[in-house]
Amino acid sequence: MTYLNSLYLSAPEIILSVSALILLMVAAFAGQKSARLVTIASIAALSGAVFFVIHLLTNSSFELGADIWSGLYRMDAFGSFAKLLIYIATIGCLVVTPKFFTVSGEYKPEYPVLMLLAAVGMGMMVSAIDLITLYIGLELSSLSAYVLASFARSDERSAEAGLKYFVLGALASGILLYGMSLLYGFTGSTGYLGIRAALTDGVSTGALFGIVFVLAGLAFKIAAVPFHMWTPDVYEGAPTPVTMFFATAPKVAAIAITMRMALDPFGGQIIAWQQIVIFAALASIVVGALGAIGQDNLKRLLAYSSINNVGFILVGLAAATQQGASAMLVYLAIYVVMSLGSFVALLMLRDAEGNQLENFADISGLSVTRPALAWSLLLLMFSLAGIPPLLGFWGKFVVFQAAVQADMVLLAAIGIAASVIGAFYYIKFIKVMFFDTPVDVVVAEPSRARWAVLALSVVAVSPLGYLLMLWLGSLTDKAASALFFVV
Amino acid sequence: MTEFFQYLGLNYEWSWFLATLSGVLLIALPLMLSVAMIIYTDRKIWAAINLRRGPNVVGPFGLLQSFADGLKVFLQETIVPSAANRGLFLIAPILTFSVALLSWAVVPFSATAVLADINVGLLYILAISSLGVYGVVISGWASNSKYPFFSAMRAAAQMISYEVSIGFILVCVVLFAGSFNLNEIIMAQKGFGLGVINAYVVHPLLFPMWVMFFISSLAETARVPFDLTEAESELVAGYQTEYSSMSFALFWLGEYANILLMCMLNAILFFGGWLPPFDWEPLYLIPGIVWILLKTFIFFFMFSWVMATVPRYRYDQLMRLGWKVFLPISLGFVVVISFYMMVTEYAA
Amino acid sequence: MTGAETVGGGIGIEHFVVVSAILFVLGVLGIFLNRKNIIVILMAIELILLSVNINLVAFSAFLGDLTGQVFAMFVLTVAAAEAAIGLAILVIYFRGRGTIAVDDVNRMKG
Amino acid sequence: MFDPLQYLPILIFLFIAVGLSALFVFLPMGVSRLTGAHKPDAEKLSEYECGFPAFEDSRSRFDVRFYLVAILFIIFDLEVAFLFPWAVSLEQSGWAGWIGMMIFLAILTVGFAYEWKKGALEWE
Amino acid sequence: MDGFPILTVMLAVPLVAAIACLFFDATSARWTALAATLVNLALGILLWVNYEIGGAQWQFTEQANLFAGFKYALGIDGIALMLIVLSVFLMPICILASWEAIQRRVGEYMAAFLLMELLMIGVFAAQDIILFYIFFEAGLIPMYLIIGIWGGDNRIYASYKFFLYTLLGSVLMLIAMLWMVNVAGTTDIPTLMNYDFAPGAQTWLWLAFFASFAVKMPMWPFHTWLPDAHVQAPTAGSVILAGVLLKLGGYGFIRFSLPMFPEASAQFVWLIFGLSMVAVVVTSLIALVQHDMKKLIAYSSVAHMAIVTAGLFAFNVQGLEGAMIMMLSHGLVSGALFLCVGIIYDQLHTREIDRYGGLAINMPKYAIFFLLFTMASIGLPGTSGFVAEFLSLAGVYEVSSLTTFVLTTGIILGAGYMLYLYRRVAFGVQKNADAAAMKDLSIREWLMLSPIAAAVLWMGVYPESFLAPMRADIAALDARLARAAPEGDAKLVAGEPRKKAANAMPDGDHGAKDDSAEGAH
Repeated sequence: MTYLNSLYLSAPEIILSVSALILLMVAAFAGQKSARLVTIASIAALSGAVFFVIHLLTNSSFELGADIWSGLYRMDAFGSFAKLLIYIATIGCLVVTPKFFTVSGEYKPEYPVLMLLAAVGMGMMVSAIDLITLYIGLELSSLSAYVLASFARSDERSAEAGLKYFVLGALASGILLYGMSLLYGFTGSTGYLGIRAALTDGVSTGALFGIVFVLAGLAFKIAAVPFHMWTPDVYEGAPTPVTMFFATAPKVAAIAITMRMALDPFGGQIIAWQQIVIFAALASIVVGALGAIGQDNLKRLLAYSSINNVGFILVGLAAATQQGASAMLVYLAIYVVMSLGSFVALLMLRDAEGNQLENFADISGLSVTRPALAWSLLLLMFSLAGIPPLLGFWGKFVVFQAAVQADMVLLAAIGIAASVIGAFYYIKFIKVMFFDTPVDVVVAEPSRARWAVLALSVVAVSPLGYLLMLWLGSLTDKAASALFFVV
Repeated sequence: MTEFFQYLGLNYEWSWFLATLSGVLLIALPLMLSVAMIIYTDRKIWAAINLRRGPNVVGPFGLLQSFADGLKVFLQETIVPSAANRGLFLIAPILTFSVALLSWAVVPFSATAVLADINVGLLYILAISSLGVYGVVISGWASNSKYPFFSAMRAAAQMISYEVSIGFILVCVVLFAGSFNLNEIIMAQKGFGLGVINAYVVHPLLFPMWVMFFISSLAETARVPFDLTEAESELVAGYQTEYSSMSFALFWLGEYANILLMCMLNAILFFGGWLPPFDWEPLYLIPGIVWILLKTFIFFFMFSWVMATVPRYRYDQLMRLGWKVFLPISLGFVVVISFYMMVTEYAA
Repeated sequence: MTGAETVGGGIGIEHFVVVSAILFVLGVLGIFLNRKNIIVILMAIELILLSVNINLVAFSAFLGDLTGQVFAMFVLTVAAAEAAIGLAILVIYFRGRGTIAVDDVNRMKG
Repeated sequence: MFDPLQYLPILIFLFIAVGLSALFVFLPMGVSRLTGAHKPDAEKLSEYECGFPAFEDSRSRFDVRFYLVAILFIIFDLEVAFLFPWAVSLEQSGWAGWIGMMIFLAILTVGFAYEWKKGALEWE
Repeated sequence: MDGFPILTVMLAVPLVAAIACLFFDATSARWTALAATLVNLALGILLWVNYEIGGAQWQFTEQANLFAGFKYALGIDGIALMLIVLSVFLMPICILASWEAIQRRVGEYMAAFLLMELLMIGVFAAQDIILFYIFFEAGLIPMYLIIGIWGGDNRIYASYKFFLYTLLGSVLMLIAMLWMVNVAGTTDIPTLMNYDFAPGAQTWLWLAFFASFAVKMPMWPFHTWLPDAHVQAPTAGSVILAGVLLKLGGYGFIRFSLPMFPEASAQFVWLIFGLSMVAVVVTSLIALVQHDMKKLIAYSSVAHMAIVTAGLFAFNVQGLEGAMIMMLSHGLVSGALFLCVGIIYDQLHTREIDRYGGLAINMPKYAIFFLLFTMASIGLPGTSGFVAEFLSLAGVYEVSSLTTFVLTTGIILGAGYMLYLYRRVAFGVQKNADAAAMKDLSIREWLMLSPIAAAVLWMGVYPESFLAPMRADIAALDARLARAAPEGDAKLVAGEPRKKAANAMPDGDHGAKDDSAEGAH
C-alpha cells in the first residue's frame, strides 16, 4: 500500500514526467510542426499537475506531510505550495513563448518538453528530504535550464549565456555536492532527518564545512551575493522567455530548497548559518541595487533586480522563524507574479522587424506611444520597488515584519534603507517611459496570450491583489508550519 | 604456490609476494609467447583458407616466423616524428600493452589458477579493457599526422560503440549467474543445459546474446570485418602509421593479447570456461586449463575464419550495426531475461 | 565514526578527505584561474565531481553504509549528463564564435 | 566481502606490466643508438603523407558525429553501471526493484528513440 | 449619518473618477475631475457639519479585519477632520488651476490628482498604522508622475529628489512601525497613542519617525527637495504639495511622535527647536535673494513649517493649536500664493520676478488678492496667519524664550521677503511690455481665489470655528504629554484675574498671550 500511496502522492511529478516523455516522442516523430501541439499539451499537463497539487494542498490529511518513497521524498504543504508556484510560473512562461521564436523560426517542440522536465526537477527538489533526491532534482532542472539558455542557436549571446550558466551552475552543483559529501560523512546520513538528528547533538568541524559548502552552492543557485555574478550575463544573453523562466520558477525552487535545507536538516544549528544568511541578504540587497544603476539593458537591469529581491527574501530566512518562512513564501509568490509581468512586458517590446528591444533608449516615451504597456510597466516597477499600495510592498512588509519580530531590527533597518537605492533604478525605468521624448519604435503586440498574462499580473500587483492576500497568507502559513513541524 | 615458498623457509609475506610475482610472470610470459604463436597461427589459418601456404621459411613450418619478426623490429630504429608529442607518443604503446596484460590478472585458468580472484572480476575486465581506448587515442593524437588521427577517432568511436552492447550482454549473463566473479560465473554453468551441458550458450535466451557478444568481440578488437581503424586502403596503417621498432610491435602484441582475452571471455561467459563441455565425471580428469585453452583456441579459429572469409564493413555500416541493431536488441534482452529470471527464480 | 578505523595499512579516513579536498580546490582554482581554454574548465568541473565521489565512497566505506556509494553512482551519471550538455553548448558556442578561449567569452559586460 | 588485499596482486601486475612495456619501448631505442641504427634525418622524421608535404594542420576539426558517439557512449555506459548492481541484487530487491529498473529503462529507451529519430545515430 | 460609510465614499469617489479619467479625452476628464472633487467637497462639508464637537474622540469609524492582523480601519478626530476638509477644499481649486495650464495628457493628469486626493484623505482617516503607511507612501507615485511629466525643465532631477528623499525617510518609519506593532501587539492607532513604550525604545522609534516626517514636513536641512519640487511642479502640483502634502509631516508628528513617544519627544525638543530656529532664519534669508517666485514661496513654506514644528513641540495647548492653525492657514495661503504665481505664469510662462512689475496697474483685482495672501503669509492680524503665528509663538514662549525670539526674527524677515516680492511684482513701473499687457483675472481664476480668500479671512477673524472641533483632541494630547513636558524658562506666574472681565479667559492663556504678543511685535 505504501508503494501505491507513494505513487499517488507523487502524482504531479508522474504526470509531468510521463507527459514529457510522451511529448518528446511526439516531438521526435512529428518534427518541428508539432511545436504548437506540444506546447498546448505541456500546458495541459502542467495544469493537471497544478490541479493535483491544489487537491493535495486542500486535503487536510496531508497537512503535516507524509514521507514517501522510504523517506526520500516528503509530500507536505510547503513542497506543494512551492510546486504550485513553480508550475504556474512555468505555464506563464510557456504561454508567452512561441511568439518569440516564431519570429526567428526557431521554435521547436523540444522547448516545452525541456520546460516540463525542468518543472519535474524543480518539483522533486522542493519535495526532497534526502540529499540524493535533492541532487537529482536539482540537476534535472539545471541541465534543462542550461539547454534552454542556449536555445536560440543563431544568437551568439544565447550560446555565451548558456556557456556561462553551465560553467557556473556546474561549479555551484560541485560545491553543493562537496558540502553534501561532507555532511554525509560527518553525520552518517543523507536523509534530512538523520542529518538533523546528528547536527542537533553538536556540529563537528567537518559538518560545519559541509553546511557552509551546501549554503554556498545554494547561494549560487538563488543568485545571492557573493555568488551572483553569472546572473546579469545569463539574463541578458538567454532568450527573453527563458530569462523570464529563470527569474521565476527556478528561483522559487532554489529558494524553497534553501529554506528547507536551512530550516529542516540545519534547523538544529541555526547559529551556524544565520550569520551567513544575514550577510548574503544584505549584500544581495546592496549589490543588486547598486549594480542595476548603471545598466542600460533592461534584462540586465531585471537581473540585478532579481539579486536585490533575493536579498529581501533572505531577510526572511535570516529570521529563522516560522513567520519568516511564511513571509518568504508570500514574497516569493508576489515576486513571481511581478517577474512574469515585467518579462512579458519586455517580450512585448519589439520593433517593426520583430527584433526584441532591450535598451532604455528603445522605451523612451513609451507612455505616449503604447500607453497600456507603459502603465502596466509602471505598476510593475513601482511594485518591484515596494511602493504601497502595490503588492510588492506587501512582500517586503511581511519579510521585514518577520525580521523585526525575530529581533533583527538592525538587519531590517539596513535592508529597507538599501531598498531606497533600489528604488532609484525602478523609477528610472518609469522616468524613461513617462518623462522622456517618445521614439516610437515599439510595435503593437498582437498576441492575446501575452496581453492576458500581463493583464493578470498587473491586476495581481495592483491593490486588488490584496484581496488574494488572505488566501495566500493562510496558504503560506500552512506551508511554513509544515516546514517547522519537525521541531 | 605460497606454501611452496614457505616450504623453502621464507615467512608468509615474502612467500606470498614471491608467489604472486611468479604468478604474474607465469601469466605474462606465456601470454607473450602465445601471442607470438597465435600471430603465426592466424596467418596460417588465413593462408590455408585462401589456399596459400602462409609463413613457412623461418623454422619448421615457419614456426619461428613471429620470433624473427620480433627480432627484426627489436633491432630497428625507433623513429619519433619531429611533429609528434614525444612523451605521449612513447607512452601510448606502453599503455596499450600494459592494459592488455593487466586484464589477464583476473582470468581463471582453472578453479584455483587465478591470480586475483576478486568478486567483481567481470567488471574489472570491462573497466580495464575500456582503458585500451586511451592507448589508441593517445597514439593517434601524439603522432600529429592525419591518418593516425583519423584512425584514432574511428577506433575510439568503434570501441566505445560496441562496449555499450557488450555491457548489456554482460548484464544478461550476470542476471543468470548472480555474480561478477568469473569463477562463480563458470561454476554457475555447471550442468546448466539439461543437467549435462556446462554452457550458458544452450539457453535459447542466451544464444543470441552469445552471437552478439562474439560479433562485438570482433568489433571491440578491431578484427576483420571491423578493422576500419587500420583499413590500409584508406588509412595506411591506422594509428600505428608513425610507429616503428618495438613501439610498433607493442601495439601488435597488445592487440593480439586482447583478441585472446576476448576469445577466453567467450569461453568463460558462454561456454563454461574451464569446465569440460559436459557434466560427465571422467571429463573432469582433464585439467581445467586444458579445456579453457581449447575453447579459447576454437574461438580464435573462428576469429581467423571470419577474417579470411568476410569482407570489411563500411564505417557507417559498422556504427549502424552497433547502435541500431545490437544496442536495442541487447537492451531488449536485458528486459526479457530479467523478467524471465524474476518469474522462474527470483520471485518464484 | 572514528579515524582509528582503518583499512589497508594505516590509511585513515582523513587521508581520503585530504585528497578529495585537494582535488576539490584544484578544480575550483582550475575554473577561476584558468584563462586559456573552456575545455579546461569542463575538466575542472569533472575534477570537482571526482573529489566528491572520493569523499562519498571513502565515507561510505568507513561508515559501513552503502548510501554513499549509491550517491556516487548518481553523481557519476549526472556528471556524464552534465559533461554531455556542457560539450554540446560549447559546440554551439564554437560555431558562433570560432574560439573557445576563456578570454573571448565577453560579449556581455557590466 | 571487501578485501583490498585481493587487489594487491593486480597492483604488482600493474608494475610489472608497465615496467615490461617500458622496457620494450626504451630498450630498442638504446640498442639502436648503440648499434648505430639510430640515424634520424628530416625526411624520416616528417609525418607520413601521400607524397605531398602536409598542407594543413593534421589535428584539424573532425566530424561532430564522433563527438556525438562519445556522448552517447557516456550516457549508455553509465546506465550499464546502474544495471550491474541491479542484476546481482535482483533477488533481494524483488518485483519493486525490477519495476523500478524497467521504468528507468523505459525512460532510457525514450531517449534512445529520440536520438534515433533525430538522426544522431546516422553516420552518413 | 449612522452607518453611512462616508469616509469610504470619500475615498471611493476620487478612485472611480481617477480610473475613468484615464480613459477619457481631455474635456471629459476635466469635467469628471471637477465633478468628483466637488462631490468630495460636499461630502467634506457634510462631514464637518455632522462632526459632533465634544462627542466621541473618534467619529465616523469604520472597521473591517482583512488579513495578517491588517485592518481596514477608518475614523477621524477633530485634527484629521480639519485636514480632510482642507484637502477637499483645495482639490477643486487645483483642478480649476490646471484647467487650461495642462494641455498634454489631461486624463492621466486628472487621474493623478484624484489619486492624490484619495491618498490624502486616506492618510488622515486611517486608524490602522499599516493602512496609514500605505496611504502615506503611496502618495509618492502620483506626485512623482505629476512633477515628472508635467513639470518644468528640470523636472527629472526634481522628481528623483522628491521620490528618493521621501522614500528613504518613510522606510525607516516602516521599520519602527513594525517594531511597535510587534511590541504593542496591535496596529490600531488610537490604542498605540495610549501605549507606553519603554523610554529607551522611544528614542530610536522617535528618530525613525522623525526621519520620515522631517523630510515630509520639510524641516531644515531635509528640505532641499522642496524648492526643486515646487519650482518644477505644475501650479496645481505646487498647490497640493504646499497645501496638503506638507501637512502630512505635521500630522505625523501630532498623531505619532508626540502621543506615542512623549518622553522621546521631550528629549528631542532641543533638536526640533534648534532646527526650527535655523530653518526660519536661514530659509527666510534664502528667500530674500530668490529671483524665482515659486522658489521664494517654497522657501517661505519651509519657514512656516518650522514654526509648526516649534509649536508642536512646545508641549502645551497653545503651541499645538497654533501649529494646527498654522498648518491650515499655510495650506490655504501658500496654496493661494502658488495659484497667484500660476495665474501670471500661465500668461507669461516665466516665474522670474524681474520680468514682472506694476501689475497693480493692469491687473488690479489680481493685485488685491495677491496682497491679501501676502499679508496672510506675513501674519497680519485679521488673516489666518496672524492667529497661527500668535498661538504658536505663545506656546513656544512658555518653553523657550530664546526660540521665540529667533522665530519672531524669522517672521520679521518673512514680512521682508514677502513685501519685497509684492513690491517688485505688483508695484513700481511697468518695465516689461508683455507683463503690462496681461489680462486681469478670469472668472475661473476668480472662482479659484475667492473661496480661499474667504477662508483666510474667516480663519483670521473667527478661528473658533476651526479650533472648536480640535479642542478636545488637543487637550487630550496635552494631557498625555503633560508627564513629559519640559520645564519652560518663561516662569509664568498666574496673575489675579481682572474683575468683571467680559470675556474672561483662563489665566494661563491670558499671561502667555500678553507676553508673547510683546515678543511678536
